[in-house]
Amino acid sequence: MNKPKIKLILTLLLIIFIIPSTSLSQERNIAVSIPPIGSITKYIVGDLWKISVLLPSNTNPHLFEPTPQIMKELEKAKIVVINGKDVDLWAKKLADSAQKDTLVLSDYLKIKEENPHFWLDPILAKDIANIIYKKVSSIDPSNKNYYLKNLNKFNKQIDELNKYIIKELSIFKNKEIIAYHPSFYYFFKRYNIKVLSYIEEGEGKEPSLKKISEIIRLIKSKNIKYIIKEPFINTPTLGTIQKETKVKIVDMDPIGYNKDYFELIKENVKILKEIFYEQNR
Amino acid sequence: MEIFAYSFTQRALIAGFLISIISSIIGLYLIYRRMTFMSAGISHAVFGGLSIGYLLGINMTLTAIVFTILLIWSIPYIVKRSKLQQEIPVGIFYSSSMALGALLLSFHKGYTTDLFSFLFGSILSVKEEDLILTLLFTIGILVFFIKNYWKIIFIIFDKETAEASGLNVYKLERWILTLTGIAIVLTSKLVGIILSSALIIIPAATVIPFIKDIKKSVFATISLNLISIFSGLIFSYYFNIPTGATIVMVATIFFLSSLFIKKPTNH
Amino acid sequence: MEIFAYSFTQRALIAGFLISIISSIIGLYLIYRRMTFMSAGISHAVFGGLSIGYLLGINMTLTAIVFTILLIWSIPYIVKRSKLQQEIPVGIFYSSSMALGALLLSFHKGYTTDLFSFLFGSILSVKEEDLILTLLFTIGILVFFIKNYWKIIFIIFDKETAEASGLNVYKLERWILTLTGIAIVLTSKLVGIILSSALIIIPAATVIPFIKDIKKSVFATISLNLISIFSGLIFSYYFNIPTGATIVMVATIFFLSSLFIKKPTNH
Amino acid sequence: MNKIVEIKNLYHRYDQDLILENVNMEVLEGEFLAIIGPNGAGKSTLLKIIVGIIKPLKGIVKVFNKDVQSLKEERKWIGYVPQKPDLEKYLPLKVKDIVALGRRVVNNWQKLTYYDFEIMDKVMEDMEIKSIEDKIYGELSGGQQQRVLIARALAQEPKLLILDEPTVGIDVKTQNKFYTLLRDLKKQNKSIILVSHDIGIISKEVDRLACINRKLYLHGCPEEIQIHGALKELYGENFLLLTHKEE
Amino acid sequence: MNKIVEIKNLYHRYDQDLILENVNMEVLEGEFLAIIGPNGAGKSTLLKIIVGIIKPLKGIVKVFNKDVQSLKEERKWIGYVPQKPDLEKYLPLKVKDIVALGRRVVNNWQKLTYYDFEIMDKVMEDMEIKSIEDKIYGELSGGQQQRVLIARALAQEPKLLILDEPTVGIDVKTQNKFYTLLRDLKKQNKSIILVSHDIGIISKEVDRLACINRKLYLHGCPEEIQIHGALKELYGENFLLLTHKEE
Ligand SMILES: Nc1ncnc2c1ncn2[C@@H]1O[C@H](COP(=O)(O)OP(=O)(O)OP(=O)(O)O)[C@@H](O)[C@H]1O
Ligand SMILES: Nc1ncnc2c1ncn2[C@@H]1O[C@H](COP(=O)(O)OP(=O)(O)OP(=O)(O)O)[C@@H](O)[C@H]1O
Ligand SMILES: [Mg+2]
Ligand SMILES: [Mg+2]
Ligand SMILES: [Zn+2]
Repeated sequence: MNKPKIKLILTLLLIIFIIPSTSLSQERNIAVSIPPIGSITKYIVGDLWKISVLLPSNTNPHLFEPTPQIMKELEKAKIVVINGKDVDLWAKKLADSAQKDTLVLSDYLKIKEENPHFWLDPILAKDIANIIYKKVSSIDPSNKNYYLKNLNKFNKQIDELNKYIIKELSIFKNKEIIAYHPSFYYFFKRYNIKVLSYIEEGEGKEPSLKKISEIIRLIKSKNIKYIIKEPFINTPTLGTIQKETKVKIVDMDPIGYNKDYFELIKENVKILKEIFYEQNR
Repeated sequence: MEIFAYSFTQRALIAGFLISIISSIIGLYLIYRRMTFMSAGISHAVFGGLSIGYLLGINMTLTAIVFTILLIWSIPYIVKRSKLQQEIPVGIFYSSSMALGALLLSFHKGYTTDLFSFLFGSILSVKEEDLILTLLFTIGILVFFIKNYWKIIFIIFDKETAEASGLNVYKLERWILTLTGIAIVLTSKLVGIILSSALIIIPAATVIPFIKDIKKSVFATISLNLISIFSGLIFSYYFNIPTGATIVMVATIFFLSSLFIKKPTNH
Repeated sequence: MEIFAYSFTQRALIAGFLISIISSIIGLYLIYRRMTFMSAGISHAVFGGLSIGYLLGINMTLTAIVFTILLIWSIPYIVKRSKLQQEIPVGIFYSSSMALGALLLSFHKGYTTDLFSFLFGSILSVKEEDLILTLLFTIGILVFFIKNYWKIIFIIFDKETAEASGLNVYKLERWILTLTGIAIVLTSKLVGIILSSALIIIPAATVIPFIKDIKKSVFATISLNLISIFSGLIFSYYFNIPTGATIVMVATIFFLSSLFIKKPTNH
Repeated sequence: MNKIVEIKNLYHRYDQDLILENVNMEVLEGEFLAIIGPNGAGKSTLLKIIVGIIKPLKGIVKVFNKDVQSLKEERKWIGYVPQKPDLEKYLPLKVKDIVALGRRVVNNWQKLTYYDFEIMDKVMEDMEIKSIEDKIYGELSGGQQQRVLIARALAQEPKLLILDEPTVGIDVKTQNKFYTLLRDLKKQNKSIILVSHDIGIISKEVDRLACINRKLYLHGCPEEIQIHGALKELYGENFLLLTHKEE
Repeated sequence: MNKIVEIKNLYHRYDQDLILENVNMEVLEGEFLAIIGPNGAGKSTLLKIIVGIIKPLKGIVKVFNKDVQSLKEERKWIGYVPQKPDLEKYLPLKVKDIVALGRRVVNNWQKLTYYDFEIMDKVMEDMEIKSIEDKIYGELSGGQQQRVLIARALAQEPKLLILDEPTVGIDVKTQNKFYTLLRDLKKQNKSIILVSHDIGIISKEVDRLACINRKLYLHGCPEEIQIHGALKELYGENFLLLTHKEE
């Protein structure tokens, strides 16, 4: 039974090699790893480029699997924009395998820390926009002015956002917080929000017994009412802490599927305000 | 000790005590039955059930348990039809349930909570309800294994003759598999996949080469489990390191050191 | 077909072809050697090695491979010292390496990367260099298994007499274990943990009950592997679902259907 | 007398080959039947069918006047010593634990009584394993292991004893004791089916002899002449028949 | 004549008990030695020590005039049939594949030559398994399996043949053929060590007899009287000795 089958397989393989790789239109397609980067890119390139966001809905190491659709988007793309560091290591791998022109943002940002969640700091988002601007203009110099105009507009909007955040948050005297995962690390630093503790300091780290007892002590002594976590996180440790302290858990979304960047930030600012309101009462 | 002033460490200790009993019994059974990897296999296979529950919006824990029990029940059937070793269906479910889960989840657009974290329990986050449930289950498993002790031994030792002597091997094995499955899902949910697999295998594997008396080895395994949990808790507190991982490392160190001790029989 | 116009699908097919050969050989060996879970065990154990590399700042892939090979080499030693079944050390490494990793990472203050993503492979994202490496390894493993075919058979069938007849069982088994370990790490890195475990176990388990001739079953397993990969690719393309998971499901469906086909020997 | 085992028109095949073809046979209460035949004749298969482990292709198999597949409680009365048992040697069971398994089968898995221990002691002494009762089964010599399995079957005090080459690997002295024991059991009206290649001993001890090689060639009393004819048919040519004589 | 096996002051223990105590023994070229003794006497242990699978506690064991633990190439010349081999029955090996393993050992794992096939055919015919050469080992009857293992050892054309109760489960006809074969091998100057409980046959066939029960009780020619004395010592009391006579 095996001989005919082997022949069949060999012929199939032959056919595949013979088919010339049809050159796919790579004109003005950008693939980005995660939605917020996509949103920022959109502000720069306008409608000149088609943007596709790669992030699959579930990136658990056991399950991570790009669909052929994602690979097609990637294959079509002229540039792949990747945040870098830990968040989208998978995208880096995919882009490398497709031998694409990849733009890894973390390589250009002058940040020494390991934490990869830069995009949530509006001021760093300016840098991100600038890096993307430079890249697209180098590839498509004919539209350089258009991109520059967009960049300036984006920067202005960010300045407004920055002012808005400062204004909204300045009314609170006590801005202390406990967060599960350090995704808003840069944001909190920027706006002088004091993080009493991150429960989990990086992927795959189980909080220790001591850490949990410290958190409990902190919550009790500092009258903390909320712990911030990401919507996709679901860990029993928080249940334990909640049980000891009656603290509430709120979600702050760092990614924002199909959300505009400014909306995403404002939404989170609103949540923070409510937390501070409660904690300053 | 300061460490036991918290109610969650107290609960951890009680949970540790109950889980020691469950995992020692299950662990010894699985090793003698040559199904060491049952625990790793089942705890991953649960994922398929979780994702069905998640997609259909029904109670995930329940769906997962029903799904897992169905898988487990199919093991003797598959073994009978294919004459393969028992571990092979478990190995197949290990990957295919995860693939099923990944496939189902891919139909769900947007965020999906990390379903695996369902099984990322932690001994530090045991709830009171969990304790009661675990206590009941521990009693159940104890009663079952004590009552059927010699029948189980007969089946493991010589399945064919056990059947010839009128034992309902099929029914009994299905019961054992069911209890094993529930035990694995329960302990994984309580203390996480890694710690649960570790407590099931490592102390039993440490004890078996030394103690040539099954009943005595149950007690020895329980003690070793308890010692690992207890010292793991204390170390993890004073060195400020993750508790589950510390417990596993303590158990592993016991195992590795045991290799250098002379066994009663050597040839 | 449109689907094979993309270079990534072409690479996927070639990788699939090579991995079919590797996993079929390793899979049949592991099943007959009663080490079905080797693949799940090793792909998790890699985590320990990765974290050592990460902490010391040395090449992670290299550290992981060295770590894994050391673990694998210790298996025969542990079996000899403890008289336990071979799978037990693998089961112990499964949990203890992950715990070791978690523990080591906890000493690293600040943000740590998700080391598991080391094994985040996907058959769609295979690189050209990977293909060359895999091709070389496939040739290596083929040569080794063809050259030592009967010796390996003798050792599996009757280890004691093989030793008595002058075979260096210990050395040969160490070689096989080493190759198996490298194969598992390599294929996991290339196509991910789930798909790699699935391709190793499922097609081999489907073929074994039907074909009572080891050499023929190698060819049948390779074909089944290829058919699963090929049709999995096509389905996943047209239904836009994750490729690896689809391949696993196709292989699982073959296995499940095979249960209903009459086997040559039935009693 | 009661028919303990009754087989009618029995057929069995494993793959393509018919292993048993139209076998008809019966064992009465208190009867000692020996089954002989060359290797691969289907003797072990026949015993497994009688015990109920293998379901035959076709035919009627009655044990204790019931279809063997429908036996429940009555299974306790069958003591079986398989030819090549597939045992889990890793399990550290003591000799006495294994013998006790035979007892537990009949006392419905209750706590062992004084009476149970008496019987266990008796069979262990009979099989000369009393002195090693605390040893682990897996660490015994081949012959010692075989004795333990016989003792387990005997401990059941079975009405029907099914023995598949039980004396394999057992030393001469214990073999003699064993056959004496079988004679005693027969006197207690127990039925015995024995497969063995030791034609010499068999012809001396048994009531009836069945010569099998796929078909049943002979089923009757072991008169010397009859045996010789059957053996010739069975093994194809006349060969040196070794018979045993008491010195 | 050459000493093929030479054992001096051999001691061995498994746990606490001494299993072999001060055993001294030798086997010459072309000699047929039988070892007898009750179950648990240490016979299989002694054979495993001679084959080199077990390292003894103390003593000198020389095979082909070298320390057995240091044998390399010479191991090919030893054919070994274990008493209870621990085989992987799941592996679907054909009878001829298993017999070929014996051949491959001696031809250094090269491709089998015409000569190799001839020898395989001969031993398979001798053990009457030629007709089942394409069957899967795991699906054979007990006696057929045992014949295959003997054929594997014979296929090695060993200078030293070590047989641990090889005729177990084998039917009378093939047993006879087997002993004839051993006689032929002896004529070809091969050395044979045989453990068996079949004292009748042994006393007829062998050159020398070793009676073992922890210690070596007797090591000499099997004269009837001598045997009787030794057996008495060995098995404790005088028992019905069954001897075989040709009819
Ligand atoms: N692995 C082991 N561990 C501990 N004791 C053992 C082991 N193997 C054998 N023994 C003991 O060593 C003694 C000798 O065993 P051995 O198998 O050599 O006997 P034997 O003479 O071959 O007996 P038989 O005629 O029953 O085959 C026995 O008492 C047995 O209990
Ligand atoms: N599981 C199996 N699958 C296929 N064939 C089998 C199986 N078991 C036995 N056979 C075949 O059935 C036939 C009868 O086997 P059985 O074991 O009943 O013989 P037996 O008379 O007991 O022989 P022996 O004297 O060697 O023990 C043999 O030819 C054997 O090859
Ligand atoms: Mg038989
Ligand atoms: Mg022996
Ligand atoms: Zn896992």
